[in-house]
Amino acid sequence: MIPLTYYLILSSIVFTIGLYGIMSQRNGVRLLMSVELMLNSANINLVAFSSYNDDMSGQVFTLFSIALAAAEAIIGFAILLSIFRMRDMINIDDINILRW
Amino acid sequence: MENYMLLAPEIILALVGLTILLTGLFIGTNNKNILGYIASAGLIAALCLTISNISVNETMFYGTITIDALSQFFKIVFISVSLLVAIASIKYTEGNKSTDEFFTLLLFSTIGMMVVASANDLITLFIGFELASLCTYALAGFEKNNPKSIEASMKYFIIGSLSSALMLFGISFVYGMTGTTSIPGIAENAGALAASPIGLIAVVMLIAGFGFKMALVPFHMWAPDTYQGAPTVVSALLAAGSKKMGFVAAFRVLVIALAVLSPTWQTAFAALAIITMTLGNVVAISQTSVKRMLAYSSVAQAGYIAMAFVVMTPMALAGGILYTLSHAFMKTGAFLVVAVVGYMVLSDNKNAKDIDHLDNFKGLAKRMPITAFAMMVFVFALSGIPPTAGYVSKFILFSSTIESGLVWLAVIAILNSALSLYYYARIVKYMYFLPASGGKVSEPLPYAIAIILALAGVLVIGIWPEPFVYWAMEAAKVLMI
Amino acid sequence: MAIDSLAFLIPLLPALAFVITFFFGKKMYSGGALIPIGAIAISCIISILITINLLQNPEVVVHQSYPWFAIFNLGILIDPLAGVMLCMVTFVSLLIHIYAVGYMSHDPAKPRYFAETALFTAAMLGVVLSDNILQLFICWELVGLCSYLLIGFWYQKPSAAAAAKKAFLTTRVGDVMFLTGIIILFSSIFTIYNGNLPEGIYVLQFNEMFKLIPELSAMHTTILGSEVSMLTIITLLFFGGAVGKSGQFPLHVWLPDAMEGPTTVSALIHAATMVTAGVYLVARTFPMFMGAPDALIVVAYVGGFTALFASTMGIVMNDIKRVLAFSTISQLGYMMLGLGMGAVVGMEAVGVSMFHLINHAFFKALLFLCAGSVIHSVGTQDMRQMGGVGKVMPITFITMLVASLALAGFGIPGTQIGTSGFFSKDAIIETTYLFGEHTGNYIPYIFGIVAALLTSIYIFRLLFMTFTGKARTDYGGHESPSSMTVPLSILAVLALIFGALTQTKFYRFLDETFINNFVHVNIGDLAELGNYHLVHGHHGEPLLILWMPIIVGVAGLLISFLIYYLKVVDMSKIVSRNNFVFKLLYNRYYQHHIFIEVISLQLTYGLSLVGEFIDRKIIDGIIDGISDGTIAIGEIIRKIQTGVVQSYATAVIAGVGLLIILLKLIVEVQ
Amino acid sequence: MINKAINGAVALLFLAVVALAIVTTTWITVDELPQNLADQSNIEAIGVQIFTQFVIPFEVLSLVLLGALIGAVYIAKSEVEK
Repeated sequence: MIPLTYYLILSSIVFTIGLYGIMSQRNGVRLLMSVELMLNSANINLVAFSSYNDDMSGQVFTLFSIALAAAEAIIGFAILLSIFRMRDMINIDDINILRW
Repeated sequence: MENYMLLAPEIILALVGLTILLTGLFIGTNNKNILGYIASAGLIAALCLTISNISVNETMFYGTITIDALSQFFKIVFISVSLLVAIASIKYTEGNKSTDEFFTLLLFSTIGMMVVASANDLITLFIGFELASLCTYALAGFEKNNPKSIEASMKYFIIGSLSSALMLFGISFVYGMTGTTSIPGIAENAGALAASPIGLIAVVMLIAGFGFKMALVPFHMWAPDTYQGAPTVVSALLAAGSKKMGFVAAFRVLVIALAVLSPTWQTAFAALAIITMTLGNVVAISQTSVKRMLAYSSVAQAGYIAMAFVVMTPMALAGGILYTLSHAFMKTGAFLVVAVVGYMVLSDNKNAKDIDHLDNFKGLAKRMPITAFAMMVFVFALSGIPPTAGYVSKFILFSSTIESGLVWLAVIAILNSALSLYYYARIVKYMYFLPASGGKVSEPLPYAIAIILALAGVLVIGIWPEPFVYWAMEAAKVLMI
Repeated sequence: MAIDSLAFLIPLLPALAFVITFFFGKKMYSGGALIPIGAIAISCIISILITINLLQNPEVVVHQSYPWFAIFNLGILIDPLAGVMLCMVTFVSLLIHIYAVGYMSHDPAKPRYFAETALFTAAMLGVVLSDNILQLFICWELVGLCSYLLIGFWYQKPSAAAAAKKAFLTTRVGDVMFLTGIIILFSSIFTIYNGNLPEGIYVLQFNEMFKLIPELSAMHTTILGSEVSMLTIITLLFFGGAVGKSGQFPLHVWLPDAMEGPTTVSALIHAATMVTAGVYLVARTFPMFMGAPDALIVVAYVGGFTALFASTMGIVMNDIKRVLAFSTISQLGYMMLGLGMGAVVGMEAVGVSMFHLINHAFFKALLFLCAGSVIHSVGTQDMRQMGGVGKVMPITFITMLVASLALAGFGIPGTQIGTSGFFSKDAIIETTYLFGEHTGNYIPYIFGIVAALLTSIYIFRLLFMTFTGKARTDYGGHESPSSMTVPLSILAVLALIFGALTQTKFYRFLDETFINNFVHVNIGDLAELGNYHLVHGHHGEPLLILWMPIIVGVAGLLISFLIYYLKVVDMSKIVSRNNFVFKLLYNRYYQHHIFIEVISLQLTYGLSLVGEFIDRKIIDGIIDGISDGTIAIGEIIRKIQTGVVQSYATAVIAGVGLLIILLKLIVEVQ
Repeated sequence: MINKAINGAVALLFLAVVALAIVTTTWITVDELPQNLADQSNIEAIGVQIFTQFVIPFEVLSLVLLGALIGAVYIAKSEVEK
């Protein structure tokens, strides 16, 4: 049987990739993908805990959180679309009218 | 059989939201004013129902929802803020063909906050959090042809998703160590979590998630930009309403569920509270945009409220809880005043830029006396001058901090309050002592009503605080079990 | 006791007058001036009746208290100390309000002026009436706020706006100290009761506080390696608040600038309200000072030094109001010095100091109102452009002369003949001599006596430069209207005779303050706690000491007369006629002038310049530096907010990381 | 480039901290995982849970989706009719 720790390390690596992406990527779509990675790494955790604890609520939570991730993604893409329409690009770090 | 009446406020708001959406399809843009009235009526009904159930204590739906003094208190905070915003928005959305979307999103985000307030399960809590967040992301970008608004929305969205991912990651560890998502269940099994290193990681990630909403430094970075860029009525909702969602979630999850880890999160909140209030006040001084100044002041106020987590005596918790109510009225009122001023500037000059600049407040006392007076009361309340709500809550919070022996914390907070008076008094100076740049303007009625209601809230709590203090004490008792 | 039940009206009426005048003043006669005048007149009558009542039965103090919410209390306390203050504040404020009807008659913003002065008076009455320290602090802050509004009354002038800001910020330094003192007091009381505070202690009523003095005095803490009594820290922090409010060194910088407001405001701030609040605070909490080792000595030194320091600067000022401003600082220094002498005379110090406070209120209000009358008529504040004003404004001149004599303290020792300032100031100087005799430390006495000499010089310099000689510019003045001269005359009569009439009664009355049914303390026991050795039945100072103040007063008069009266007369003649003999005469006087200046005054002059330098550059610099520094830091920190969302995300993630590390370290340690 | 290096360092630090915590924690697990997965489907159990215990989150989720839909459509919709 695969130890639980393996799943957790996997999920934390995925999460870290997401973190790195959100810190370093300029492209809006890539940022959204990074966010999805982070949410899904939490899902890995939840499912792993759920089966190793023999408790179903973690899997229910995962289903919910997948739906939430989808909802988050559509809002994100809508905002990106709006930015694209306004400025013809989606480089997030060029958008800094509001500062200081 | 569950008592569905206890969920009636949420159900009514959902139904009203759907009604608005459907009605909006069939009526012309010119008649869409009525949607604002429907939304306000729905919020008033929800407020009445919530108040009528104020002393209920019940857990429902397999323990996923709880109705108690704490949840009712915060629900009233959320509904009041939404109501004030909705009333003011009747004017703001006038002539906009997307009025229906605006009010639906407003009501849905209110439902999200209310669900968080009564969540007794991390799943419920997280979904409520997301409901409120997603709707406010869209609301922040409501002026979609205004680059500032879209930018505000984008920043809010990215930092928001990052924080909810962090929070979900933290929740997953809490679930893993305790084997349950129910808050009372976690409280029972949290011993193992407290004993292991992962407990600390989970707590910090949860704090990051809640701190994003509360706008605690360093999770606050989105807040000034978003409050400044978003439509002002939405900023009011974010600063006064959705910010409190972070607090109620932290009360539920940290104080009730993870009480055994209190040394960890108390230390964390001590550090965050000090940094937050100091940075908020210091940076607010050098702002020239009133919205941005209020945003930083809002950051600073979050720092004061966070002191309740450090002190953790019943009196301090009551002070913190009362502060959320006071702050809701003060901040909504202040932002609505900025909204009125923006409206005034735009009606002077269609193409005006920087409508939230401090210069627009020059001589406001002559141009809009009621608004200027209300603003003066709001900023004095924010800085804690009696007899206002801000004074009462600050007094209870600070004095209980001193009582519990944390004099240094109270001294820092008081010095910060003194510092904050500098920039608040500057607004008053601009309004009352500088010459006006235009003639008298009559306030639009919806804005005036909302501002006067907020003013009444601030003064009533300030002058007759006993019932509110008692009520906040009741709410604090829920936390002290 | 019917009149006692009206006590709550004393602060309430002016407060109501504020509301009415503020909102409806525009439509009323003279900007609604009659409403505050009426309200303050009624308050004044009530205060006087209550005080008379108190005079007859000193053991029955008025004490009413209304709980407001859980741990706060609205209370009214009128004991002899509060009673005399009430009468003084309402009375002087009333006269100033009446005077302002004439003085402000041309100002379009009259309603705002009268509303703000009414609120100012109400706040000051609130300070005086409080029966607990929290309420006192709130009113104290309100006084500060009103002073900000009033000093910046002509906010169109940048200098007025700057002065208002400076006053606000500087007194706030003191306020923070005061508040810190309250907090430390509260937490100490909390420690004494070990967390279980009995009902009523929460509200910090004075009697409850005073009961705890022995316990507080026994608590110690270590600062910089030396053991300090908790009570000393608390009282010194309170005194810090008083230093800010009462313009003591080094927080006096706001007071001279406060002259930017209308002259009536200056009179109100300097004579009746605001600045005396600090002295009142020390007097009110005097038993705590008695129980605190070294606290009174600090008070005495700060007061004495301020008295001397400010009077040296009074000599070099050319602005008539600035001379008076430094005079106020100096006189407040005397009051603090008098309070500090509690170290040898105990309770009597309060009587001595408060007596000077009351007399000072009369003659300083008079001086300001006379100056206002002159400015109103002449149209300038620069004394170099005046001269000979006495001929066109005889009433003002006579009243000013009376006030100057009172300030310089003229009178005949050993008799009942003398101006009010004579009785009160000499009493302070005598106690300082007693202090010197008793402890061998004559420094306070030297402070006092030198300051008395300088006081006499600067006030007669002002008198000679302004009222005598020939007009130096064409100002074409006229006597002021009767609404201005009547208050002047009333104040002049009081400044002349009040001291002689009330001297002994006043001391006896005030001595009752801390030994009646509300506040009961035994000063002797407290003095032992505070390690002070009191002297009883002190009499028989050498005759020279008795006469010393009057001798220096006359000396000052003569010096001023020689320099500023004779010189001016001669100079104008010489310059116009070019007569050799007169020139020679003039030169002799000139030499004489040089002689005196070089030998006796150049030194003082130099000192004053140094003082002014310290004042303007260093102290102002530090205070401005703090505010500028905060703003600069804000400017730097706001740049962290780059506007790039990825950097925000980095901040969030770094925050999480740092928080984890921080908590790991702290939790490990615990 | 420097930025990316800093970001990478922050991310690696984060990973190290979390991984260390995960490795040093003693996780509570059931002794034996169900071995024969084909034998038991948990779909039914999840369905039952969703409609009993988690019915409120489920209902709220419907509002989330609707809200996200409205918001997304509103923001993404272009307004160039006039």
